[in-house]
Amino acid sequence: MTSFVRRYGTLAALVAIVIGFSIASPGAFGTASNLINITQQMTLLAIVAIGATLVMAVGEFDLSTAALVSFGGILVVVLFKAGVPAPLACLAVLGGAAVFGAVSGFIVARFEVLSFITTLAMGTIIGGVTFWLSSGATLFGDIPAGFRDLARGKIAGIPTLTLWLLGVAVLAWVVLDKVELGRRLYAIGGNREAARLAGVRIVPNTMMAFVGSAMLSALVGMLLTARIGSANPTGGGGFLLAAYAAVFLGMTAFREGEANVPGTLVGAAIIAVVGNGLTILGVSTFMQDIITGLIILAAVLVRRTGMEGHGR
Amino acid sequence: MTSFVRRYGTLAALVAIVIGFSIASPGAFGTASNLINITQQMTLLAIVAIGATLVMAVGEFDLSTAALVSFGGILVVVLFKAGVPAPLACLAVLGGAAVFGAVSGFIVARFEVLSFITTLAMGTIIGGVTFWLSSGATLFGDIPAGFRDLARGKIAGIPTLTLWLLGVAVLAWVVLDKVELGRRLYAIGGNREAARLAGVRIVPNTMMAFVGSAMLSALVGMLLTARIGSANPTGGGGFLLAAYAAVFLGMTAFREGEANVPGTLVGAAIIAVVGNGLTILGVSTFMQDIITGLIILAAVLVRRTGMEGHGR
Amino acid sequence: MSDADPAEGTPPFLELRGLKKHFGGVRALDGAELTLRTGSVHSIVGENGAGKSTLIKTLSGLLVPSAGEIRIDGTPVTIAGVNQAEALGFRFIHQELSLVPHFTAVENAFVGRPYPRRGGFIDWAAMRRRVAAAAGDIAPDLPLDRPVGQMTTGQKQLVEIIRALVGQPPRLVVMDEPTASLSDGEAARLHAAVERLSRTGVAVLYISHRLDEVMAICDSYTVLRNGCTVGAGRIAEIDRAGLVQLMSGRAEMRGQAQPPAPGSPTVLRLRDVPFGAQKRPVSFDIRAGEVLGLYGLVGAGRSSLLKLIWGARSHAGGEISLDGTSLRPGRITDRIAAGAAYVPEDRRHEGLIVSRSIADNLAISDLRQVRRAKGLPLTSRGRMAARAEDVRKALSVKMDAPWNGPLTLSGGNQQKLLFGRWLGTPMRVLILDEPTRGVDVGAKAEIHQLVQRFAADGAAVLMTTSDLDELMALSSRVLVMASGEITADLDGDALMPARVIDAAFQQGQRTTPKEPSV
Amino acid sequence: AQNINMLTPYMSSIPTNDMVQAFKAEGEDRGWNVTVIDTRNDFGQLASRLEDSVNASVDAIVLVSTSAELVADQVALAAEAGIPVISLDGAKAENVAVNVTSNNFDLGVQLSEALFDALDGEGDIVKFYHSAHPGVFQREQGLDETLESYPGINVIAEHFVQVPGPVDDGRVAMENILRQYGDEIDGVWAAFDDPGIGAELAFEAELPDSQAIIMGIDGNEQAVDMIASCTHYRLTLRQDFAGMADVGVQELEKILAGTAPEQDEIYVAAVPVTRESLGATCE
Ligand SMILES: Nc1ncnc2c1ncn2[C@@H]1O[C@H](COP(=O)(O)OP(=O)(O)OP(=O)(O)O)[C@@H](O)[C@H]1O
Ligand SMILES: Nc1ncnc2c1ncn2[C@@H]1O[C@H](COP(=O)(O)OP(=O)(O)OP(=O)(O)O)[C@@H](O)[C@H]1O
Ligand SMILES: [Mg+2]
Ligand SMILES: [Mg+2]
Repeated sequence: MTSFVRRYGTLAALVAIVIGFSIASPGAFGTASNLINITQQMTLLAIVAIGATLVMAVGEFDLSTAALVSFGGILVVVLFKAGVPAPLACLAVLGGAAVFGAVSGFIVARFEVLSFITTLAMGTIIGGVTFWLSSGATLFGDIPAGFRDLARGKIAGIPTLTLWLLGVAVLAWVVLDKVELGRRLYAIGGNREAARLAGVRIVPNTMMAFVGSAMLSALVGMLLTARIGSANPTGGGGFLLAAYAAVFLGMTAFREGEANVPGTLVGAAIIAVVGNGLTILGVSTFMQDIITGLIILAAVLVRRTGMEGHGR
Repeated sequence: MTSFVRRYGTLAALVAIVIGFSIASPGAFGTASNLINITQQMTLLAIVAIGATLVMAVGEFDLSTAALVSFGGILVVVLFKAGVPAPLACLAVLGGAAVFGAVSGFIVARFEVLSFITTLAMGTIIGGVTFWLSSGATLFGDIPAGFRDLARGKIAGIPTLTLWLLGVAVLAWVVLDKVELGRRLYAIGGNREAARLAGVRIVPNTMMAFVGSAMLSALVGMLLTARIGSANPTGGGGFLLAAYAAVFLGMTAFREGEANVPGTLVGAAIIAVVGNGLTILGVSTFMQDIITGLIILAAVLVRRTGMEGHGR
Repeated sequence: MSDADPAEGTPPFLELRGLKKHFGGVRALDGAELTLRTGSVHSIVGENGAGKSTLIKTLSGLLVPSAGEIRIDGTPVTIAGVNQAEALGFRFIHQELSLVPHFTAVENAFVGRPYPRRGGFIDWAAMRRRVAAAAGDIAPDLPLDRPVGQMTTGQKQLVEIIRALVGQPPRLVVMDEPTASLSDGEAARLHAAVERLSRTGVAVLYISHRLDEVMAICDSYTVLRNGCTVGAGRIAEIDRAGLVQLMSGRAEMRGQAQPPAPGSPTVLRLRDVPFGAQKRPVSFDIRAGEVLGLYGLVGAGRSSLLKLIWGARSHAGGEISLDGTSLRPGRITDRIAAGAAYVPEDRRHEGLIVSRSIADNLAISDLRQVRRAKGLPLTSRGRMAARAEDVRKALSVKMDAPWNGPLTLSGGNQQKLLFGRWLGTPMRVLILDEPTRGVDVGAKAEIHQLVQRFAADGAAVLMTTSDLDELMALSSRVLVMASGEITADLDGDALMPARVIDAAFQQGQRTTPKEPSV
Repeated sequence: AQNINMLTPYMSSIPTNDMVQAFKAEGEDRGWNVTVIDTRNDFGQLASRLEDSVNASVDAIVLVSTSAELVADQVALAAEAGIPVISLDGAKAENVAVNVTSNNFDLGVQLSEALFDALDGEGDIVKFYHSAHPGVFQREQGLDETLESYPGINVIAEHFVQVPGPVDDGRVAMENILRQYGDEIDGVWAAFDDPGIGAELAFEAELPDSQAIIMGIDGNEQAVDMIASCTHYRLTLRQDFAGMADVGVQELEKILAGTAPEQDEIYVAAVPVTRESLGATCE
């Protein structure tokens, strides 16, 4: 029993929450269409969180995430307004983000500067660049319909956004759990010095993690723009803490203390379900915050107390 | 030389920046009154950062900081409107904050839940409570003049706010460097298991750190309200990342890898000076962000490259 | 066995009766007995996993025994916590170094202890005075004001010992493998300190895998096997072989140094590689099948030199070449590609990735071996498990599932994993830093055989060890270092313990004010 | 009872909050139960919450202080589901039955002309703006247009106000700008009252005898209090939020009763608050 709680506490929490809401509001929450809709609503958060998972696999933080989301959203619109064709614009945005990520990763790995402060500084810089690009204004107009379709409508009954999430999640899962790169990243995260002495090259591998995270954040920025049809220079602000909450929930979910993709998905799902369910039940914002906070605490505590006596 | 750079790189950076601005704008920046004014502008950030320093001394994070600043600012006005006399109101606010801090600290220490996620959740809860207290509105009026004087005017030519900073800094410095509590906190932060083996009681000491941090954040909330004469339910939002930037800058300043009060002050000063100087030079907000970010990076990199070859 | 005690008649100060401690299925302690009298230096010996550390932890209040009782001066006590043990006058030097890296030796000595105060504030001067006093006995030249994070393993160990001696006078000092990372010179100082302690009536529990020192400084012993006491008595009445017999149930095997076949080619070559504070040039060759021992006092620079050869530290000028091809400074991957292997000094922090599985730890240095298909960077769990199984067979590692964490193994078996990492690729050079630290006699012998096997297969072996017996047993040639310089190159008849020690102190005297009592 | 969801990303800004509270009160008098949802400057969230409201099949949705264009698709969803959407202090948009607002562009022009005329068309001003908020951005555009017809006015310093924490940010910025320009500054143009209040606090602390005057928009209580107490703060344009809420409620009532609104946008004029209008006697 306890071992069950230990392993699947967080997952169980998610299921319990879903069941709870379904009972409370069968007509609105419990419907297939709403559950599908939730997968769509959690997509943006989940993709950012998956990026964070990559960086946390090497034992680092990336606080420039939020700034990169805003950056991606703004830059793509700026390029559109400059008449750049959509595919090119998207590539340019991803490329730009990759450069920022590479710089962060290089500084962290090569000079062993704490990633917390490095990415804090990078985030500030990226934020400045974003404001400069947009001169601080919310941008709309000139967004090609084709681009907007990246984040709206359904394909075979599944929302396009959900498909993005599936794609990114599978990709990240393969990278972390099936490919050599993943082994190296986890080795660095587990014991950087031992990994180095065993021949794992710290700098390029760490850079990979940061580049991946940066590109996913920028992707989310573009999807957000496609979703709401406009870009706000601080639009990504809300993602940072929520994304890390998802990752940490995920770390308590499956593998002890290791950021992992399935766990991150569960974490993001919990956050999304709570938001959706409480809104449908007509719970006001501040109550929603209090309840969300309590649920996160409960999830990690259940997991922990499940582990009591198992030392660590 | 390198050893000098190693030890005092960040401090040197601060001095260099001040000199640079003084040359660029002797009339406006380089004046005694402006330098005094900067100490006043940095006070709120610096006090929050000192709170963060306490928590980082035990090797943890407190992400509920921003929420606690807003909470303190709102609650005190709510109490004023309820006719509670100022001294009582202030005590009540500090008490409330202390409770939140104690809860965070207890969960982190007793159940070994990551402080990152614990305080993230607590922050969300506190934010909800704050919104509920203020029903989301900016509160104004019924603020006694005596209370407002806590943050305005001068005493013996020194701004009152600056005096607050001095007081808090000296207090925190004594706690961390001159009495046993500080040793215990640093021992826990340096090697929690070793401290436990040596008989240091983890739970109460960790709680102390979080309580201290929470009370300082709430204090800043009240000082902010006193300073601007109103309270906003998200008024503290801007402090979180800036405060940690200051702490991390400080960690590179004096003691390798240990959060420490003098360092944190230097870090906060750098951030404040850059903002003040650039605004005086009429540099746009966007540029300011970029430059601030670059300066933070430069400061930590100089420090690091100073250390090259010394292994670590 | 009461007649086995030095102070006849006096009631035993500490008695353990029928002590049991089970972790799930594992019976760490299963009826352990121990009798200890004041002023006695009592050794606990046993193989890895015999239960020594667990027994200690029950005394320190870190573990509560599942059964059995602890009697102090004849009255049963339950030791609830660390502070109670401290109050009883018990001091501990635990096996896993437990120091605060940012703290200096002085600060570490007072963690969890009442600090000397002046006017409410901590009195740093008094702290330093007390620590310096305690340090004077065993490590006069230890840098008391350097953060221990920057000290070598050996120096850290000394800090632990000093910490145990500071503060209230102890009644019992427990040392769990205190000399594991000390070279003989350092160990000698420790032994002197232990004698001084016992003369002042302090009882000492001394755990060590180095039987020579057990025979030298202890007056009585208790042997644990699989968690229970299989023998106890006076050292005077037993010999080394007897102890080994009790511990392992079999006789001790000891390696014999094999000089390389005449005319075997040079594999590793160093030429004028600048090293040490004075950047003195270091040059030497190792031939195929040769085991070259590298000896020195704590902090002599052995580990640093090995790291430099391995490419973990860079160097300007000079040349390191393997089979004639020169290796770029600071490029570990070059070494691996050229068939070099390295086993670090600090198993826990430089060797194992404790958060990953045994299989991962074995695969990480060459993931190509466990690919699903050639050319594809896809890792196959099946192949990882298979590889773990191969290693288990080849090195007779005692482990169950390859997906468990490495810390579920005992010290000796953890060490074997670090060797296993390099299996499967042709090995040209094997660099070993303290390969048998904290490893029991049984496992030690197996590791010795391993080293000789690799050498026999034509690898050039470069090994540091602080254990003279081991050095003599394995190496056909010995380089001695003192404060970053090679002070002797001994082989053949010139290779004698006396000359090795002598060379180790040659340079040492400049830095060491006081000639330690060897 | 009918379920009305009010959604806004800017609950913590005073005007938005007043409007929401007023509407909630009015609505509840009519027996509606009104749920207020704030998404803290997060438009992704706003979109999600809109979808949730549609799934919850509420009877009507009220968007506050945000242009429906920013969440056009979700508004369209509501339309498909036959859920009427109105907006307060937003902008005219497809699928929005009616938008009750005071024209932000006009506010910008009104503010600029008041300030410039008070300076007799001559002087150096400081500009506090926050383009990230579409409404506030329109006020900025109002300023830019007005500036063209007042050659004597020039903007010598400007500051992009940081949110959250606009008052203190405005104060710190103004303190620093005063360092540089001191008495050269004749006026402060605040796109919303918060930074204006910060500026006034800066003047009080740094340069109390400056002749500069401050004007802003919103009718923020604290600003009004400053105007009444003879400070540099001279004018704030109070949008009639209660009025907007009233109109909004009436319009929605009609819509729920099944009658379409006459026009798709209703302007509620803003009233200038000055020393005179407050009857304050200074000097
Ligand atoms: N916390 C624990 N959980 C599970 N098993 C444990 C734990 N601690 C020790 N053991 C097991 O108990 C047995 C005894 O361990 P112990 O560390 O006391 O041996 P030891 O004699 O000190 O070995 P060594 O000489 O390598 O230090 C080993 O099999 C070990 O794996
Ligand atoms: N990480 C480090 N930071 C600073 N100084 C170090 C570091 N590692 C080693 N040193 C210093 O370099 C010198 C050589 O250390 P090294 O560990 O190579 O010696 P050693 O002979 O291997 O000693 P030990 O037997 O303790 O490993 C010592 O004086 C030590 O203080
Ligand atoms: Mg042991
Ligand atoms: Mg060594």
